[in-house]
Amino acid sequence: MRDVNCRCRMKILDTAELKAVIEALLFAAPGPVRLEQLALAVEAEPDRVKRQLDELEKEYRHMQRGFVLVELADGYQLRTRPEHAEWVRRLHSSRPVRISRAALETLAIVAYRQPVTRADIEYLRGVDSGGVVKSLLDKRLVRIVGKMDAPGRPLLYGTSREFLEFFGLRTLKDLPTLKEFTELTRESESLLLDFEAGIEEEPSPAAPEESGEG
Amino acid sequence: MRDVNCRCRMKILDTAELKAVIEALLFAAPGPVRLEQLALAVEAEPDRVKRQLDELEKEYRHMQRGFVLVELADGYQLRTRPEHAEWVRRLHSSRPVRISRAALETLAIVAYRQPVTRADIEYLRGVDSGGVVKSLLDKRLVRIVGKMDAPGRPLLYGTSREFLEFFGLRTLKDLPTLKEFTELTRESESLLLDFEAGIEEEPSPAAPEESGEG
Amino acid sequence: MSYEVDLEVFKGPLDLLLHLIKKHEMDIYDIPIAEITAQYLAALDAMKSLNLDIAGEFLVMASTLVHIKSRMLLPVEAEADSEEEEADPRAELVHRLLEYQRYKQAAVTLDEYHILGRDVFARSCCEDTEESEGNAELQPVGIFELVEALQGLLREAPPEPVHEVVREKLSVAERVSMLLELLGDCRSLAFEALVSRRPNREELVVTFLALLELAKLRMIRIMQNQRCGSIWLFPTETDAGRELPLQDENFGYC
Repeated sequence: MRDVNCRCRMKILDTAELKAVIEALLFAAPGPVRLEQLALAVEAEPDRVKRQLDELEKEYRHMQRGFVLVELADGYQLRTRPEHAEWVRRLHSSRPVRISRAALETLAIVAYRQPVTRADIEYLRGVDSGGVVKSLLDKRLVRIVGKMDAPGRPLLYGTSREFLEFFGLRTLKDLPTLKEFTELTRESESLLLDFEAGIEEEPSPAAPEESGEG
Repeated sequence: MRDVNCRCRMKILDTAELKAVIEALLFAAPGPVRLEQLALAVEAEPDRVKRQLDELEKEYRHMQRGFVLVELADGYQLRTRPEHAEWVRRLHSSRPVRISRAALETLAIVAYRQPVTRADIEYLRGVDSGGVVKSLLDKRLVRIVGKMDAPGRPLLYGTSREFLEFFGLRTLKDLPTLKEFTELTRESESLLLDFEAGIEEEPSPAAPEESGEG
Repeated sequence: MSYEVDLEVFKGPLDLLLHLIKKHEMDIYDIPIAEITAQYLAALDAMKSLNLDIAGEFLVMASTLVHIKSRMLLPVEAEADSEEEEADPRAELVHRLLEYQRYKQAAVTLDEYHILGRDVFARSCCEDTEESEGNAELQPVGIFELVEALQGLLREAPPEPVHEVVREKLSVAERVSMLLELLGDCRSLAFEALVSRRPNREELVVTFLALLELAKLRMIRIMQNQRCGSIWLFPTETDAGRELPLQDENFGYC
């Protein structure tokens, strides 16, 4: 961390700047913030902070702004106006989202170990993956390729044509072999080789019903 | 879904409201938003939207507000002011980002010389850099952009979109040219010529065979 | 110790060399190789006396310096008369030092940027909201990211059992209520997560009996996806008496 970040004594904020800092804190906070937390963070009396919160609240309400300040059970929070909900929703649905880490992990497991059950995925990821699998199915990146011949007959998942398109692959054979990634560390090398054992051959898209896993 | 969400025709926004809605969209978006996405969401011409973005940008900058509008590789985003960093950090739940000098050096090399192999990085830094590269990959600041067409087919690294976001850059061109850093005499410049070949042009984000990302 | 260099600070031999060159005001284009070698070796000695581990790179550089020094001592060969400059054994080292210096300074410049999460902050509420945006279009990603994700995953997998349970006497009833509590807010649970890291026989037996009780009460479903595979528990829907057919639709999603 640079020097500038280490100054431990902080100046006392004048009123206008106090308001700006409070706005910044509310803006960056992941959830509602209590008055006391704010006061502690800005080193000002709660009363003074409260006055600025009221100012901000009024300002947002009267000026035409994109958000308002609401007081909730566990503190203050900036929120978009209910009148704007429809536009916000539109943006959310039109905006291509970044694929989540969870989805990427799940896709990777499905791609390299297909056909694979949800339990396999969860074992490897260590967390419940129902939601992710479902969303990948919805996006058609993953498809059901059959059922396992085992108690409960769990579904088997594999990758879809859309998966290939999404990653710009012609066929599953174009998936880079995991070995190609082993140069980074010795340690990951052994992990990857373990993992890959058994799928050395082309990961065959779906051999449902009979496939008892590698 | 309730009825209210289904109205498909939306009113045309007057200028003041357009600005407020754009503010709301920027506020609610989980990441940078492109001009076109905003225009699509508010059903207005990009030009009109751009004008309001400029207005907002000026407003935030001149009025004492808690955040500013920045333009990044992936669009526009609201961010707190650097002057407020210390206060925000105090309240912020997650640990502040720290980046080591080794990581910065490696990032600089990747940014200016991409696509680059790990061996290149290690030659330039004079130290083993596997660990740093791995951690930068984990943080997604660096990505694998392909493999070099050479014996051993070593992986090639480049910077990611997250790299630009991390440093608040619109494009790699916004990085100062390396030359600005040294006062080189004319003779020494010729010494450096072979090193510089290829980076004098805009550091182009790698177009190797297996290009990731668009 | 005459070396009041902050040894921790040096990121490598090039860094140390640059420091020495600057400190002793040497001309980087005409490095007095004997002197720099002496300084460099003295610095390594200082490190040794502080019991610092000296990374191999530092030693390699030491031998490089010694090698250059010995070559400088050789008489200039006749064949080199046309291009004396090229024959300078220090040339490559100078290249590397200058190059390194540029990136070192570029790193300093990067450090001065307003870094997200350190100097400036964006809204932090909305990370990974992907689940809620069921049909949103996805941004394209490269295939390498897929493999990177996998690699990261493998580094941690398979997961360690998370519950360390301490108890003196085990009763099946207690186990049952404990399991119910554990299952309360998950949609599924691995059997391994129910027992401590090195379960003894008693613990295993009691846990198993508790599971059977719960299954009999139809409060959980027990599944195993392959012989010898891990055992998974799924709490059933709240009304415990109802029979739940094992339909596929039931298997996965809520």
